[in-house]
Amino acid sequence: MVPGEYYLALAGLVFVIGGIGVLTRRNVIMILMSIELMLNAVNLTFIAFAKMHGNMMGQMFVIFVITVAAVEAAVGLALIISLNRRKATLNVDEINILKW
Amino acid sequence: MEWPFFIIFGLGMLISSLLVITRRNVVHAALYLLLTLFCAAALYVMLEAEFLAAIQVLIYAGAIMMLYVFVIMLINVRESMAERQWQRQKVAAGVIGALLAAEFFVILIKGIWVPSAKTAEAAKAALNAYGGNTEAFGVTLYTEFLFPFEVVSLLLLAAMIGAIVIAKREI
Amino acid sequence: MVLEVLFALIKIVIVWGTVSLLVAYMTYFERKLIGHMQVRLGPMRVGPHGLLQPIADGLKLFLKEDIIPREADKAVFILAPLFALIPAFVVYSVIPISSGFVIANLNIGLLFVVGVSSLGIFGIVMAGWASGSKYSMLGGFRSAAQMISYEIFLGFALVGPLMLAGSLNMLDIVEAQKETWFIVYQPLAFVLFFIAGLAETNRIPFDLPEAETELVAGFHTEYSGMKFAFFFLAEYANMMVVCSIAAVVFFGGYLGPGAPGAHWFILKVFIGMFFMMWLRATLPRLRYDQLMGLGWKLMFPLALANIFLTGLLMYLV
Amino acid sequence: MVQASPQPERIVPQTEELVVNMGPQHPSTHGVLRVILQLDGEIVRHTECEIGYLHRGVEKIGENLNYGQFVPYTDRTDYVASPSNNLGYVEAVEKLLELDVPIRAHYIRVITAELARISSHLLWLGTHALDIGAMTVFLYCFRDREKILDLFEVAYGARLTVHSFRVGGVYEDPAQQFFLDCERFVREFPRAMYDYEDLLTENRIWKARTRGVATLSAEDAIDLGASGPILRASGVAFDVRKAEPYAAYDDFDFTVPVGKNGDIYDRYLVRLEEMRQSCYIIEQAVADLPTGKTMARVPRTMKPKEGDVYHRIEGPKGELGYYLVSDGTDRPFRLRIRPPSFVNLQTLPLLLKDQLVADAVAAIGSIDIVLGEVDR
Repeated sequence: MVPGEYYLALAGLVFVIGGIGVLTRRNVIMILMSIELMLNAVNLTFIAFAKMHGNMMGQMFVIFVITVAAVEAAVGLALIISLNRRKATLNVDEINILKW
Repeated sequence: MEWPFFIIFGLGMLISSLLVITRRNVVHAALYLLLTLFCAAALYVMLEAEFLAAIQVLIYAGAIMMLYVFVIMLINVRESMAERQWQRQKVAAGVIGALLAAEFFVILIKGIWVPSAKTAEAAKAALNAYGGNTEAFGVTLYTEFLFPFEVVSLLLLAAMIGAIVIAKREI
Repeated sequence: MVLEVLFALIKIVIVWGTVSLLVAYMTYFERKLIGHMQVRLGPMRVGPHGLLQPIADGLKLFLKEDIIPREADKAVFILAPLFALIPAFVVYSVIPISSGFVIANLNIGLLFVVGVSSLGIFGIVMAGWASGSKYSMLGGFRSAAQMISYEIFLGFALVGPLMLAGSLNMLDIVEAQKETWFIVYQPLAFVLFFIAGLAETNRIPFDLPEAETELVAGFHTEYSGMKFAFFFLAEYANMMVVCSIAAVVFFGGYLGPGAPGAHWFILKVFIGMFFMMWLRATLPRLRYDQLMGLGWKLMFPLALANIFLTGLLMYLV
Repeated sequence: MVQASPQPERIVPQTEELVVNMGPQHPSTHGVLRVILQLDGEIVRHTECEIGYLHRGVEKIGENLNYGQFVPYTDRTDYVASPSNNLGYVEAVEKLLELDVPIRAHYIRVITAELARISSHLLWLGTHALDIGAMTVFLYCFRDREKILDLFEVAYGARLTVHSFRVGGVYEDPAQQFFLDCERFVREFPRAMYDYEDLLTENRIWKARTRGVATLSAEDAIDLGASGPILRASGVAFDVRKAEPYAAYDDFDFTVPVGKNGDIYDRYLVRLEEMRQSCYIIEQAVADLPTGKTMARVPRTMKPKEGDVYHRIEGPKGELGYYLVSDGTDRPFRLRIRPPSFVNLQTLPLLLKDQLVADAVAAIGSIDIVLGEVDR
């Protein structure tokens, strides 16, 4: 029986890794994937809490988080595609003008 | 019995998530992210959230990651690999990360949020009345969380329309 | 404890061994069957009536030079065939072969099946991308788009019987059909499931991803030797998965009079396979846009209507 | 009024057209044809056919051989229906020599040429269906084509490149068995055709793949010089057998099937009906087979008078013409073949224009080309 705290610690570490990814990478897709990592860490926390509290609330939130992740992926990737079509780069620093 | 599995999947999740943020090739990173998601799904099973584990594999790994892989392959990976990959703020990021981790651990050690064993047991008993995890999940989602559920479905619709409008050349 | 693990391992070996042997012989069965449908004999040379043909084929593919294109992404290129094949085998860990004989009796069995089998698509996309060739990549994209779309209909078609069974557990689903098989209540769902299954496994009339007479052959253009064999086996393994799910969900799995359950189960799977092969001898191929149109414009609304009607009837009755 | 300042033109990113190369080694180009497709997404904008991979200089060879020696070479142009080529060539030479061929020879030639037409259409149907994915039709067609090849073997000793006719008639009168077998074949074959029709004609997928795809209007077909089933599928009832009857076609009763829409489906129907009509012709020819000689008296060295002649016949693929110029010697001064496949192939860019790229294979198949004939 693994105590819930261990799951929380693991989730925290993954969250930090995701955060570092967001802060250090230049590639837009890498940044989006790092955000996915963070979302997953949060999901793990929610589920661990749900287990510790013995209720369903945490799991409910996970399903909403997954939905939001899907939304984020759909819109974000659509943006990346249309960006990439106009400017052949994925570097966030170069995507710095607001209008074409 | 749970410990070896926790160590395998926990370590797997940690290592693969580290690999995700360090790969130069985006496709490799995406595949490691896939591995991370699997490990997370396994951990969900151990946390008695079988339904969510299945959803994690089905939606997260099967659909969302597929979207990522699709987009990554559509754009020229080789070109993007030739670009600079790292920001110059590695140190700052490390510091922020370390601070964040430290914060988590402080909270964790203090343990102010831990529910009393008694309330957890009582809640658990109430849940068990539904039968399995899937049943409890369904009942909760469609009673207490019905409104958020509908809102989220609208959000999905909006995102779908938005994605089509943004990515399609001519409508 | 140790005994339990050992027992599970033995089950795994039995099931996977049987499945891999059956998959290899399915290729023989198909060639023989289609051969006779097409006024020819099929394999005849290796062994009596060509019975050793799959082994000879396997040997040939095993000994063939394994070419990795220079432009290929080596690691992904090697991993892709495994990604395509393994999910099909993993699915068998939750399918009840006979009452009580199932490697893992999961509570979310059916979701597990759908989820895991959806991962096979990664193998195809990875193969298309890693080959480093435009043709492979386009082929990979097309098949991925096809399989993702039809997976949705596959899942939706299963919802109807699921509602009747009231459980995701495969054993429960079978037991719920003690009185009548779900095919009686859910004929439309079965038809949709079977069509979606054909598309999932890239069978005629949806076999665009591997049609060599089309403009772009497909994701496995650059593959040779054992890696190609893996893709080939994956197709047959996936066919068996689709037929097994059909048997479990619509035809009462191992239920049947007299003979022990496994016999009935295998018989039902074989009948399903027979129909899939029969279709290959009968139908031409759909065009890509027609295939997508059929899925989204016809099957999707029908699947939704089926769910709605099932719910309505369950509420009324 | 204030002049509106010119709007800065919005830069619409141009996605480049994708150029896809199909062939010369491709299972669906029916030989060594190379098709270069310019695609805009899924739609074909421009098509270019590159031919010549099988060029052997057949016409030039013909100018260096005497009239009789060239007949076997004609077998190798449209090699799936070699008797038709023989027929076109020997009749052209006979016209040049002003030879009178015995009527029995004409009848035998008609029987053989119609068998060749059926065999050519069967090969077309089989490979075309295979292109669209109907595998079984292919094998059924080959089952029946095999019987025709057996008939050729009985009559002429060879199966594919049969060298069936000589200048002046048919060298050897086929054994009686040949005519009996022909009779049996035309009795059985229409029944065998139900197999294909069952599998294809009313098949929804087949219709979806072929109806309204790669259409060719009657005007375009005429402008491009298309002939044979393609022309007739577009609604033009032109058949050399009716328009300029040669051999003994005057004596037989048959109809020329015509399509309506000029799409792949109509081409398929027209060819199917042609096979039936061919059977009907063979039936009549065998029934009223005249007796007598099969060879006219032909001089040992054929030296036609100076002059030229163009003779055309209705080959399985369309109008097959031979143009011969004689300078009075025993070999032609100029020999030119008008191959139907070559001319029909011209329609491909028009057939594919603005069609989906997935239909390219079906469209190429529907023309029924033989590269041996296109490249010569």
